[in-house]
This record gives sequence, structure tokens and C-alpha cells, in this order.
Amino acid sequence: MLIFENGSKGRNATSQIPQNVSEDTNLPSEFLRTSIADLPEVSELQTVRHFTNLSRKNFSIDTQFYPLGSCTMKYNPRGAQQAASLPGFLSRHPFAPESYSQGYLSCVYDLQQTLKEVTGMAGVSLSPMAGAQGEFAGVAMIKAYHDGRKDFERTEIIVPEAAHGTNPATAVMCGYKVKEVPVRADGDVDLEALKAAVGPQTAGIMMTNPSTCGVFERQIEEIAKTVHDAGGLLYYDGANLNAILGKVRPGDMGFDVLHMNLHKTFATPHGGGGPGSGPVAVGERLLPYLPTPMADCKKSESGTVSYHWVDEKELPETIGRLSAFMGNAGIVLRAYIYAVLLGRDGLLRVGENSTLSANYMAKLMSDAGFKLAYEDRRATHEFIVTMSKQAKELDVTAMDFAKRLLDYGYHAPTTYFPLLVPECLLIEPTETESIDEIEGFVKAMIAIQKEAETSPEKLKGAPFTQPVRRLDDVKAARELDVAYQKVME
Amino acid sequence: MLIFENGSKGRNATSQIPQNVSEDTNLPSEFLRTSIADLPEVSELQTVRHFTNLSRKNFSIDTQFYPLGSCTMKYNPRGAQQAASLPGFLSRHPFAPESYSQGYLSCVYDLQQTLKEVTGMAGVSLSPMAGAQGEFAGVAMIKAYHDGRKDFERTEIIVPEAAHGTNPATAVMCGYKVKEVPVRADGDVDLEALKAAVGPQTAGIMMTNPSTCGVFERQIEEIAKTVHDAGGLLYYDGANLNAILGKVRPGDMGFDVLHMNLHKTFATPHGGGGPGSGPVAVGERLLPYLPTPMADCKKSESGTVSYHWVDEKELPETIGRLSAFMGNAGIVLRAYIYAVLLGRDGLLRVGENSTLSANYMAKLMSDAGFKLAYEDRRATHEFIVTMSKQAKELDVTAMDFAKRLLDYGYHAPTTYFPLLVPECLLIEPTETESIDEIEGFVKAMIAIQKEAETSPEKLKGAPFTQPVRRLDDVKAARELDVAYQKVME
Amino acid sequence: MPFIPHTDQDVQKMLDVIGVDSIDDLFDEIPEHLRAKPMDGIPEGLNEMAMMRVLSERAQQDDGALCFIGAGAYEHHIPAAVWSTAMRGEFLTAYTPYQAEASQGTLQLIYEYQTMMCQITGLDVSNASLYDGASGLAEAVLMAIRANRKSKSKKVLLAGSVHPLYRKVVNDIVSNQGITLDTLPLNTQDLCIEHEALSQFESQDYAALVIAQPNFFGTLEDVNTLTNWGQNHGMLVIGVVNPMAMAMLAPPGEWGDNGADIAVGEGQPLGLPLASGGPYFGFVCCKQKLVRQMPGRIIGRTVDLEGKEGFTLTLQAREQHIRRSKATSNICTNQGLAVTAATVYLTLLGFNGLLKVAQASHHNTNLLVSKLQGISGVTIRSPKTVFHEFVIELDRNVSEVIELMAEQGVLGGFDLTDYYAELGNCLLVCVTEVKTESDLDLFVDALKRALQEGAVKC
Amino acid sequence: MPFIPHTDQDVQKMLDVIGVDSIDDLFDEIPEHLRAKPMDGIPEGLNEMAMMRVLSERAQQDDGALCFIGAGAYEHHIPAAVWSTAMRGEFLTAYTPYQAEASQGTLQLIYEYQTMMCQITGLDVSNASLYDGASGLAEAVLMAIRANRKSKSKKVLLAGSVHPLYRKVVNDIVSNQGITLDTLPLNTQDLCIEHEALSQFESQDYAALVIAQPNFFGTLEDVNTLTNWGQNHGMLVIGVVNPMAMAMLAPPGEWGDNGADIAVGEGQPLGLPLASGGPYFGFVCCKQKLVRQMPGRIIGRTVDLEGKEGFTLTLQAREQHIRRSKATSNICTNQGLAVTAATVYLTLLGFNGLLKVAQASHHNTNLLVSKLQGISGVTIRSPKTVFHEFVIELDRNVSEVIELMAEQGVLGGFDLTDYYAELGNCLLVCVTEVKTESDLDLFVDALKRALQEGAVKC
Ligand SMILES: Cc1ncc(COP(=O)(O)O)c(C=O)c1O
Ligand SMILES: Cc1ncc(COP(=O)(O)O)c(C=O)c1O
Repeated sequence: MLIFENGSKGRNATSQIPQNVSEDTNLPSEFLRTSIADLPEVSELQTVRHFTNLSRKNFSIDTQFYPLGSCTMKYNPRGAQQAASLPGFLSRHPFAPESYSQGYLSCVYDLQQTLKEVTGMAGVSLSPMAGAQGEFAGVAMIKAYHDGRKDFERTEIIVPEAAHGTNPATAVMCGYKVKEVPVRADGDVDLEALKAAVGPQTAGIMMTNPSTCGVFERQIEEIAKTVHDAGGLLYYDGANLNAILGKVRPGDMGFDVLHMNLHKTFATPHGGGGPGSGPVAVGERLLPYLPTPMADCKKSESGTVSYHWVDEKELPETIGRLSAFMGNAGIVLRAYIYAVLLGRDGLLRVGENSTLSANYMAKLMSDAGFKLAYEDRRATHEFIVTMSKQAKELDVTAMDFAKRLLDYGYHAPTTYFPLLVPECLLIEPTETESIDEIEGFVKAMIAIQKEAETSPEKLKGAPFTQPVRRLDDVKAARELDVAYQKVME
Repeated sequence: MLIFENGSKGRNATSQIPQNVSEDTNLPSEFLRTSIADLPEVSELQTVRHFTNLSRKNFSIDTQFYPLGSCTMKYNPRGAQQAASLPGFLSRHPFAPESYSQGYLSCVYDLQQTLKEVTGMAGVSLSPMAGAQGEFAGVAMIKAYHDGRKDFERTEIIVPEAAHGTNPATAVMCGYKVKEVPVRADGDVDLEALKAAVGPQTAGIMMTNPSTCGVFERQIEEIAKTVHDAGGLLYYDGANLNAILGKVRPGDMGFDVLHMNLHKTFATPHGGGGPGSGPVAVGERLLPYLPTPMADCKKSESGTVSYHWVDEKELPETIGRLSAFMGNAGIVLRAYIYAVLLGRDGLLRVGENSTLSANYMAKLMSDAGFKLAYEDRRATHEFIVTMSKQAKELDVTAMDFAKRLLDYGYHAPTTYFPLLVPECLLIEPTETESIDEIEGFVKAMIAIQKEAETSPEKLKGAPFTQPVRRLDDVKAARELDVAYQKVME
Repeated sequence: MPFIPHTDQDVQKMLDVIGVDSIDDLFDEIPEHLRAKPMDGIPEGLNEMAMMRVLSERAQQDDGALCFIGAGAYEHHIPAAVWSTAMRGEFLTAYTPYQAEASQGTLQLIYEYQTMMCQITGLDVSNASLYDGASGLAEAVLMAIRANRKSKSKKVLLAGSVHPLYRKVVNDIVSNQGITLDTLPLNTQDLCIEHEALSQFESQDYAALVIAQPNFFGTLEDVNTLTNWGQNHGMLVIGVVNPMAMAMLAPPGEWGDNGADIAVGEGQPLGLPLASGGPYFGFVCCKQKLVRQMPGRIIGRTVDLEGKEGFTLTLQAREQHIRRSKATSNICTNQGLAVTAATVYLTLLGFNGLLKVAQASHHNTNLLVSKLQGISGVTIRSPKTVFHEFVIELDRNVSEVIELMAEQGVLGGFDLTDYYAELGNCLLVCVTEVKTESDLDLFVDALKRALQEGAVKC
Repeated sequence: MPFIPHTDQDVQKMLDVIGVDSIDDLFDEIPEHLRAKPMDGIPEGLNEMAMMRVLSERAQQDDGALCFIGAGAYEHHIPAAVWSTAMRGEFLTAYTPYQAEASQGTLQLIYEYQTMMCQITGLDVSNASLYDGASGLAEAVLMAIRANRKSKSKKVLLAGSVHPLYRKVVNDIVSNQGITLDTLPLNTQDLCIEHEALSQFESQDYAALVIAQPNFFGTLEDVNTLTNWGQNHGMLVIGVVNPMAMAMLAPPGEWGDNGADIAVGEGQPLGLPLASGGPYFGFVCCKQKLVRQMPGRIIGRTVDLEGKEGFTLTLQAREQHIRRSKATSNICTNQGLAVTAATVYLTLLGFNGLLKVAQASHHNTNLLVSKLQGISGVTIRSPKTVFHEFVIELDRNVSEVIELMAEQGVLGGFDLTDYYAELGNCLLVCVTEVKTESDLDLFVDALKRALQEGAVKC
């Protein structure tokens, strides 16, 4: 039932409503609202019950294994949530004077330092509000760099075909044309094609490494050389940083700029779609262009450290601001707390154990007869299984497996991404899931494979145990219904 | 799956464990533990997931209409929860000096005042930790009163047969014998039987009014006179105070002592079985005997108010302490906050609207053909339906209806209490449930009645939609399994 | 190993199955010389207890002041039920609802959110949120440029009374695509758009006009006239609005003869804590005909294969994960949890509650204005037509006064001198429903004392 | 109407259906002259915002001190996951699991809790909780008297080293049934039971012996000898224990040759905040043979009609709602939510974690003891064999010293003079794992300064 179908004219959550407010106003009537906004009219209990029951219709990390590839659905420490909710943090106004900001500023500063260390870069700005905005900031810096050198001919960004959709979309938002380069059967970029693609028009390349194919791009150094030689810069899409934390650093691989998804690698909750945080890190060349605000500190003569905001006054060549305030400040804080909890060794172990789990899971799947898309490669933190054979022989698709998994109590892996692998499932167990969950998932896949062979209708009709059966997406788009219209009784 | 079946040797929630703790101890080995306690060995994620999923197997106010009679399952304001969780309240040690206790003490004091006003009594102590302990305190005070007068002959407590089980159990815990008096067909006490029962051996009577029959005892003044004339005192079981808040006060009805269930009338959450809080209120005669601690205040010459604890030094005749500290201090606080939110008018409206809802629901049920146990009476905040006819004619019991209701998404009413009404359902909608929920419940009952007539096996087999079907209580008691024993692999 | 469940035994078992000797072997595709060195610059990890101690100390440093700063982020009472509900694990730790059948909770909630935002703005369609108000405005500008069939212009007209940081963000984002922004000048007397200046822009081709209600100074604009003017000159009209104010003020859908085309704004006032600036969320609503240019996710209602009602992501062909370089925006992760909280907030308050909060804020603001009248060194610069924010001019340096007030535990407002030097020593002050009369008196006292001390210092 | 959903229309509809004119008519069975007058003594209601303001101010008054008080309530780190899980609406707002099929969450959790408490105490059976440690002990005493077949005595022997308020509570509860308590005297030198005195009690018939480990002073008792002695003289032995200490110390089930018969204690150290004294919970565990005398609820594992495992209330014939005046106790509502939190706590910590918390507390305690050594005016009165609490004797009035320390923001401990005058000016000090070395130094400084100021005052 929709919340709008729940209420009763004039009902409300009385305890939340200001008392004794005069309805007079000194405002001329032409400014005033005359219509009524049809918001819900329900009690506090009805509100709590409605949304509590809605929540129960979701899968989530707190309730299920959720091995969504490229999304790093790992445990979100409750301690980070609790610390970030301390009153001093929750009540701080973004424009509070620095005398009332030292606590928050110090967290920002410390996280900047940690991320520099983790990435091997020279500078970090935490202001981008998600991965895609981090990409935007990164590509805008590439543009600012070329513009700064009066190199206005560079109009293209190269993107491997396996790239996440945000990469080409971002390049366009920055005013670039996109040139795709193919990926070879072994998952690495087609270097020859890349060499042919670069030129004086190349502003840069956007890459993910490990790529969204779940493999490590082995030719990264040649790629870097190729692009750099052509005068372009290298952008690293750090959504998959989880795989290599502490093992290899983008800066050392030759990247000039990157973004990270703190809501993945740094374990902040995904919130059913956000918020995230997508800090950018840059090498020396791009330092002047970092987006503001950032935090910096001074040491006084007496040795006390004080923090302040860096804005365009201090950084005149900055690409500027991406949000009115300080990005997703609270997510930044949670990510900082995660780093504090893990520390040096803990961060290293993330890379190691997420890789271990993925390789173990891939091996189990492969031993069970599933086809790995890149069998001869190491898995990174994720791996791809392709269901082409099942699709061809049994007429059962990757999506059918995905939906049936829900009935077994597992969230589906990422389906049909990357687009270049047919009928693919991109599976990422993460380091926080136990061996028991991993094995349970594989067992479910084996059971579903049996069903696919003996009673494929079970898969076609799946899911059976969820609040709804399979939904009609075509109808949704054709008969667009995106806001409830009250039916007059 | 039990949490014990979930773990792996040596696994733990690392982030919760003190670091760098030396295992040496200066303690002689004879004091030390040598065995291992087989506690769970799971990760933090496994813990959160396990208990989150367990919680999803419960009905609750936040998710369902829960019309459990005599239990007052109403909305628990989240604001009370939030305010009671302020750091100053959570971190206060029960033995903190009064200089660090003024905030909490002032809440205790103010709630005492409010409860005096609500009950019409002369004094209140908040220390009893639930209704039953409140009863204990009350009866112990009755005993102390008689003992104080050297009236040692009074060895009996009278209890109407409709009384809650805690009443007779309490009387025995205070060293009394219990004498039951019958209840008439109209729900009122059999006054003649009562007159015959009282005598010099009567210490007092324990009554609920409105009684657990869901009716108001109309002869309350005669009863009071009868018992008082015999030298006994009147105890009021205030579990049902919700029904009469602001409408009639126990003190005015002639009661000498009562307890209230703050976890019912004052909307503190039930927590799956507790905690509660069962303050006692007394008339002048019993003031010296109130249990400690209580709060009192002094005004200094400059007009500042300061609060302090009252203990046996100030109240030498007190029946003493019922807990090591201050009872369920945090529940007391939540109840106080509830009183602050409602205020004078709000409390009055509780009594009015809980009664309105119950009478409406009773009328709907009756109109739908269900048999009210006390048809000619006003319902109070609750009412009784009896399923004797269904049991006789269709072999379908009140319990069958109760279980089938779960499939319709409604928690069952209280079944088989009070014991004197055969096949009864005691139904309490409370004032916080909307008319929509009330009507929905009645519709479900009508649908189940149809099922009972046409396909009774649906009721016998119910519930069908819960994590388990009907459970074998006999096996549970016979083959007692009350703690998990690890099966050695 | 914090949050990693693997025991030594588990690790050994996994290595055995994989057929390698050590975890390090799994990284053997990474060239040896690229392997990272130990990250010595990062401190050792702390357990939760030790972390809480550090963070509590830091939070303490920023705590305890009485805040009169607004400037786009507003302190309102947040009902306890908002976050206790939004923080349920199933909302908090779910991903974007790609598997609709396992995400009906989030999906229905967003559908309800979309409905509420349409109601509030008076428009037909809402998306599921963008990052914040400022970046949302940038997206709205790009959307208007794509959508405006009458104009091929890549120029947009922005009112100078729009939040200066919004204008900066828009510029910093859209200039990458060669889009230019012109500014409608400010009437420094009335603190709103200079209507006299409109005519000078009529000859040029603009794709869109951006106006704010209330504007950055809290002043109400004559949005009816402006909307008609913009639309008459071929522009799509974008209204930047405070959703809380919309309970009291005419919503964009009702501006002028035809209503604004797009409404955008900061969702923060709807149940989100100040929290240093985020996470908040940007909302965008538009007329039905613009829906295919909408950036970000949209949820639609449909049916399942048994005909049962359900909810799903729709019009995905606008989005980057399908359309890649041809998407309407690059946005992927949005502000889901913030939207969840706002939806609960709006449900609790209802229209009547929202209106009462707006009215109470407005009244408190008027009360403070009246208390400031006649204080020496203070001039009220705002006209009477403000919502819950107003401008005062001081007889000395604003940032000094702010510092002196802060020392008294009062955060006095937003310093306008950096952004509007032409206004002189001006301070933007905000009052909402959370302030009591004694809070207002504290403000007045702190300001008076600061002005005196400032005078002594000079 | 706060929390009441009925609109005027709803009310009218209900009245019409019922067939009365007004709500007041529904109360017409109440004699007119008994109807209540307006409750003028109660203030008007506040909305949530105004309430939060009042309560925040009050909470603030009690906040901010560094606490070294123990005496039965202990400050430990509480993992964030404990309460974020326990506070889920489905745990928080459910009733006692009378409808088992709709309460499997709570029921399975309690079964798991029972298992954990059996493991911790080394006994066979646990109930689902009683109110707190002290009232739990009273119930345990009543249980022992019912259960002791060898003795018809209504007398019980209580160690003088058991928490004085526990002894008071036990007395105030059980004396109503004519049960008397004798006290095993204290060895004021060693701060534990005077073993020399045992023989003088041997000639009397006692149903039970109550001893504590650690005892009220934090001192460890020779529980093996005492348990054997008690059982050899026909008593059931009841051990009052701190569950946290049981990770380090031999549990009751292993005391003496046969183990104690009943273990009881305060569950608060297992994840519950100090919170002015409650809600905490009392646990009771016993040997299998005593299970039918157990007070309170017990959950059992069983199967449903399809043979599927499930959980339900069992042995209800002991309880008041079935057995009424013949029940083992009058308890009904217990401490469910506190038990929920403790179960999550124990799951997170595991045995190893619990042990580490105990060890860290113990070590911090020893560290403070060593820092206090040699300070003038301070004598360490405890022997070396303490857990995380110890006694110091001061050269002046304890309550004054406590007040002077409080003025410095340090809550120094529990004043023993009221309860153990024979010990002189003694203070009971507690240190747990939450204290850092600099916290300990603050204690030492505050104490020194208080002693000096105290000296000046004299
Ligand atoms: C590889 C990759 N790049 C970029 C992104 C975009 O990040 P965000 O969703 O935070 O904008 C994602 C996340 O989905 C991703 O997986
Ligand atoms: C009428 C009545 N009396 C007494 C009690 C006992 O209260 P408590 O459960 O708080 O001990 C109850 C609660 O179940 C009750 O309904």
C-alpha cells in the first residue's frame, strides 16, 4: 500500500508540529501558496510502520550475502556510523568559523594524507560526491592541464570498451569526444589498437585496473608510456581499489589522476543508492587544479597545529567547486573512521583477503562446471562467469540465474556488465564475507544449474519468494507512472 | 541456524577486542578459569546479520497491529528513546554524587509528581522494576502497615478470580494466603461472596479496575467500604490505567495503594518481554512504607532547587529496596518523557481515545456476529470475545483463530485470559491505532470465521506464513532442550 | 583482522583449493617492481573503543555553539523517527535497486518521494535525487540546454541573487562544455533582481533563465513576472527553491502564466542534519514533456508477471549504465539514504506540518529583525519580504564580528563581504523554528558585545 | 493529539457506529462523583522539539565526569553494533513471545542467550532473565529454600562480603515469607570471608550459602573451600558472580568438588550502559536437577507440525500466568531487551574477547594500584588478589574527598563508610578496560589535590 493510500484527511504526527504558530504573515499574498500539496496525512505510528515494513522488502548487506561485482558490498562498520553521529559532527554548520571546525577539519586533513599514501599520489581532494563526480573532477583537471599549456587540440578521451558507463558519460560532460578501444580475449586492453588510437588529439585515457573484467591489466606500463608519449594523461577509475589496497599503487603504475569510491573501498554504507564519496588524487602535475575545498594545516611557533580550508584564493588554478559545501562531508568522515579502525595493516589485508576470497570462489565455481570468462587469469577481487552455454543450450539466461538466486536468499551478482562478456555475472565476494557464505552461494548456483537442466521454468518464473514476481520493465517505460495521482472518491 | 552453528574456530569481531593485553596475571592459578566457555566465534558482520535476520522473525508494534489485551501495545515514541539516550543520561553511574545527578533526579522527581496527580495518591516511588514487583511492593506495604499496628492476624489477601496471575503469586511472595472471590456473569465482582470472604484475617484485596474482563467495576465504592470496614486495605492493579487516564483516579475510588505499568500506559517499549517499570503510589496511610530510592527536592534561600535521593535514613519505616540501584532507571526516564510530550491534555485523551477505539471495535465485532463476553456493558480500553460457539459447533478454538490471524498480518489478541471466560480473546486496540487498522482486523476476523465454516483445516493448520508452523509445546516440556550442546564433529 | 572473518585455517583451506602457496602468489600478474611498499605514513589501526575516544575528542571541539548561519543549509528540528527508520540496515546497507524484486522497499519509497516532490514543487516529474542543490542546478542547466527546442544557444542567464556558490558550481561544471553564463544584476537596495535591467538581455538568445525563491538573501523575488518574462523570451525557466519555503510560498509549477519548467534545490531542510555540508541531496522536478532529458534515476510503477503492482527503475535509456556517452548525465550513485530520511520527514510532517515549520521559522525571523531594530551600528538591509533569512549591515568588519560572537558561543551568520563587496559590511542571518526567544536575545547580546569589543579594538 | 491518529471525522464515525453522542458517554458506568477533575498539576504537553531542548539541558547537567565508581555497575566499551541491532523495531516493540510462531526471533535469541550463560557459569540451565542482580539473588534464595530437600530450614547464610545492597534487597524481599538471613563475618584485614568463623555456623541448619566472586570489594574468595564447606553442611551453594570476570576466573559450575548449585548476578557488564542503574538484568543459572524450581521464563527448542525446528516458552507450569499462587515467582515482564543487547555483545566478543576485556580491566586496575602506592594519606587496603576493583583507606572523610574530586571532574569511587564503618575511611575504586593511563593519572592528581584541599579545610 502506498503511503498516500494510508492516511485520513487532517491526520498528522502532532508531536512533530510546531505549536502556537500564528497563521498571519506580513507577506503580500502574491508570494503565497494557495494550493495544497497532497502530502501524506498519517500518524507517527503509521509512518514508522509503513517505512519499517518497506525496509523489510529490501535485500541488504545486513541481511544477505550481496556479491554485486564492481560495487564492493562489504560490511559497513557500525562504529563508523556511531562516531560520525556524535553531536559535534552532526550539528556543525558547513560555514562554521574555523574556531568551531578544528575537529572536522582534522579528520579531513588526516584522510587526505591517508589517501595520498594509499594511492601514491601527491595531492587529494575529498570534495567529489561520488565516483562519477570524481571522474568529472579528474577529467576536468586533465582538461585544465592541457588548457593551461594552451594545448587546445586535445579533444578526445580514450576509454576501453570494458569501462564503466560513467567513464564515457563523464568524458562527454567535460566536453570531450569518446574513443573506445577494444579489450582482448584475455581481458587486457588491445595495445595495438590503443597505439593506433592515440595521437595529438588525445587528452587522456580512462582506465580501471583491475579492470571491470576482474583482471589486472598487465601491460599497464606500456599503456602509460603510449599515452604519455602521445601527450595524454592517464586517468585511473579507482572504483576497484579494494583489490589492490596496499599491494600496488596507482601512482606507481603511472597514473596522473584517479578517483576512489569511498562508499566501496572504505566501507561506507550504500544507502540504497547513495550517498557516496569520490575523492580525487593527483600527481605533481595536476596539483594546482584540484577541486576545492580541501583542508590544510599550519603549525604555530608553540607547536600547536591548526587546520584551515583551502579555497580558490589559495589555489587560483583550481577547477573549482563541485558542490555548495564540502561534498558528502559525512561520508568522508565515515571513511576516515574506517581508515582509523583498519590502520596500515588492516588496509593491506583488505587487498589481500578480498583477492583471496574471489580466487577461492572462482575456483569453486570453475570446479563446479561454470565457465569463467578469463579462466587463465588470476581473479582480482571479482571475477566473471559467463552463462552463454546455458543460454544457448537450455535457453536460460544470466538474468534467470540472477532472479532465481534471490529465492535461495542470495542477492544476484552484477548482470550484463561489462557489456563485452555475453551473459555474464560479475561476482565480488569482498573480504568481509566468510568462507561459509562463499560456499553457500556456490552450492546455490550448483542447485540452480540442476534446476536449469531439469526444470528451467523454475528459473524463468523466478523469483517466487519476493514481494513481487518478475516485473514488467517495458510497461514501466511505456505507460510512464512516476508519481501517484490521487483518485478522487 | 543457531549462532553457534555459524562460526569458525578462532574467528572474532577483531575491532571489539582490547589490543596488546598481556595474558600474564598476578593471580594464583587456583582462582583462574581453565575451561573454555563455548561462546560464538563469528565476525562482526555475521553477528549483525544473524541478529538482524532473527529480528525479522518477530511481529512487533513497528510492523503490525498487535491488539494484545491487558498489554497495551501502543506506539512507543521514538523521541523518548532519543532523549533517554543522550550521553549525559547513558553514562551516569547510579552512585554518581548528587552534584552529577541533578538532571536525572529532576526527571524522577517530576514523574513522581505527575503520577501522584494522575492517580490521586499522596506519594509515589518509581523503584519497582515491573508490574509484578510493583504489586510486591504494594502488598509488602500493606503487610508493613498491619505489622506496624501489631495487627499480625491478617494472613489473607483476597483476589477476584479474573485477576492477573501476578496478583495471587505476589500475595504468596509476601507470605499471604490467597482467597479467590468469584466474578458475576456481568463482569463485576460477586459482592455477596466478597462480604462473606472478608474478616479479621483479611489483609487486603487486590483488584484491577477496569478489570481484566474489560469492564469497569461499578460496585467499587461498596467493595472499598466492605474491605475497609473489615480492616483490610485496597490494592489497585494499575496495569489497565490506560483506560481511565484523566477520567477517574484510583485514589478517588478508595484504593490505598496501586502500581502502574509504565511500559503499558506510558508507552515505553516492551522489548520482547521487558524491561518494564512498575511504580507504586500510596495514600497517606502508607506513605512511610514506600520503597526507596525516591527523589525529593529542596529550595535554597536563593530560590535554586536541588534534588536528592530519599533512602532509609529519611524514611526509616520503608519496606526497603527492591533493586541494587534505582529500578529500571532508563524506563522511568522514557515514561517521564512520554508524560512531557503528552502533558495534561494528552494524558486525558489517552483514556478517552483508547476507550473510544475499543468500543468501536467491539461494536464492529458484535455487528459481524461475534459474541462479546459482556455484551450489555461498555467496553473499556479492551473487550472480550468468546469463541465457545465456534469451538462447540465447528471444533475451531480461540487459539485457532489466533494462529490464523498471524497469516492475515495481525498479531493475535490475548488468548485464554482471563481464565473465567471460555475460549476467549481479549482485544485491546489502544488509542494509537488508526480506524483503518481496527477495521482491517475486524475484516480479517470475518474472513477467518468464513474459513472456519467452510474449511476449518485452514485454521487448524495455521499459521502458514510464519517462519514455523504450529509448535509442539508438549515435546518442548518433555524433552527439555534449553541450551545448545555442541555436537562434536 | 578487523572485519575480515578468515581464520588461519580458512586461509589455508582457500589457498589449497586455489593451488597456491601464499596470498602473495595471487598478485603474481602485477609486475614485481610495481608492488607497493609498506604504507608507513598511515598509523596503526585502533579498535573501536580507542577510535571512539579520538573521534569524541574531535567532535567535542566543534560542538556547543548557537548557530544563526543559513546560506543554504538550515537547522530544523529532526524528528527522532526520521533517522531511526532510515537507518534500518535494510535501507542503510542496500545497493542501488538494480534487482527490483529484491529492492521493493527502496523502490516504493523513491516512488513516494517523487510524488511528494512533485506535490511540493507543483511539477509533474521528479527524479530520485542528484548530489546536492548546487550540482543539481548545474544538471538542470544542462538539461534545459538539451531540452530547449526553440533555442540553439549555449548561453544561460543566472540571477545574481542566486546563491553565489551555486553560481560558481554551475560555472565550474558547465563551462567544460563551452556553456556560458550571464548574470542578471542585483538591485542592491532591495536585495533582489534588478527588474530595470531585464530589457538589456532581451536581445540575446538564452536557453534558460535561473531564478531563486527565496533568493540567497532570503528575499522573495517577483517570480511571476520573471517567469513570464523568461518564457516570453524563449527561455526555459529554472526555479531554485527551498522546499521548506514551498509550503508557504507559491511553488514553481504555479509561477507566472505557465509555471516554471524545472525546479531544483537543496533537500537538506527536509530532515537532514547540518553535518558539515552533507550528505544532503539535490532534487530536480520538471514538466512532463521534459522527462526524457531528466538526469539521474527515475522509478516507475508497473506490474509483475502475475499482475501485482511493483516498482522498478525506468527510462534507463537516459542513464550512463545503458547509454554511456549519450546519457543525460554521468550520475550513478546518488543520495538514496538522504532521500529516505526526507521521505520519512515529509510523511511525518505532512503539508500542514511543513507549513507550520515554515511559518514558525518566518515568525522567529521577523522577531529577531524587530529586536535588532535601532541597535547602534546595525542596519537592517533586507526588505520586509523575506522568508527565514535576512541581511544586516554592520559598522565594522564582518569577519571580526563573527569571530567575536563565536567566542561567546554564537555563530552569527554568513559573511557577505567576500561575495558581495558592493553591499558593504553585510551579514546574512538565519532563524528557523528551533530558536527560542531567549536564543534570539543571546544573539542580540553577543552581537552588541562584539560590536563594542570591535570598536575597542579599532 | 500526540500519537492519536483519530481525526474529528474518525471520532464522529466511531461515535455514530457505537451509538453514543460523545466520548464521555462511554464512561457512563463510572459513578458521576468519581469522575476526575482536570489534572492541573501536570504541565501542558510539549512537542518533540521542545521536549528535546528540556531533556538535553537536564542530561547535560550529569555529563562529562571521568568515572571510577563500580560497586556493581561497570563502565565497559559497548560496541556500536550492540544497540544498533538490539534497537531494531522488531526487537524493541515486540511483547513477551506468547505467540511463538510470530516471535521466533526473540525466542531463538533467548535460547542462544541461555546457552551462553550456561557456558559462562558452567551450569546446565539458565532462565530468560530476572530484573537485576540483587532481586535475582532474592529469587535464588527462595529457589534454594524450595529446592533443598535435605533441609527444612528457612534460614540462609550470606557472606558479609556480598554487595551490601544485594544483602539488603534479599532481606527486604524474603523476610516477608519469614525467612531469615545470617551473615558470615568479614575478615577486615583481607577483605574477604573470615574462614576462622565458619565453624561457628556448622551446628545450625541452613538451606543455602551465598558467596560472591569477586566479592563486593573486588577481592577473590576461596570459593572452592567455601563451596565444599557449604555443601558438606547440607546447604545449596549460590554464587553471586560478575559475568565479565567469569572469562578469567573459575566459574561457579567448577567451584569445589561438585560445583555451586546456583549462579546469579548482574548482567550489566555485558553491553549495557550505566544509565543511572537500569535497565540491567539479573541472570540465574542452575544445575539441571533444580530446573523446576527456576523462577522466570525458560525457552525450549522443539519442532513444528512439519518437524521443523522452532522455539517456544517451556515449563510454563512454573509461572504465574499458569500456576498463579503456586508459581515459583510472581515475575512476568522481565528484562528482554537488555538480554538482547547482552546476547549481541557476547556474540561479538566471544570467549576470547571477553577474556581480553577482563584481562585489560584487571591490568588497568593493577596499574592504578601501583600508581597510588606511597601517596601520603592513602593506604591500599586490598590484597593482591582482586579483579577490577580495590579498596583504599584515606586519612580523612571519604565523602568530602569524593566531593572535592567531583569538582575536578573525577568520580572517585564508592564510599564504604556507610556500609562498613569498621573499615575506617575507605573508598572502593574501580578501573576497567576503558581507562587509559592518562585517565589514571587524572585520578591520582584529583585524589592528591582533594586530600590536600581536605587537609586545608580541616
Ligand atoms: C568501475 C566503476 N567506475 C565508476 C563507478 C561510478 O561510481 P559512483 O556510482 O560512485 O558514481 C562505479 C560504480 O558503480 C564503478 O563500478
Ligand atoms: C492486569 C495485569 N496485572 C499485572 C501485570 C504484571 O505486570 P508486569 O508484567 O509488568 O510484571 C500485567 C501484565 O502482564 C497485567 O496485565
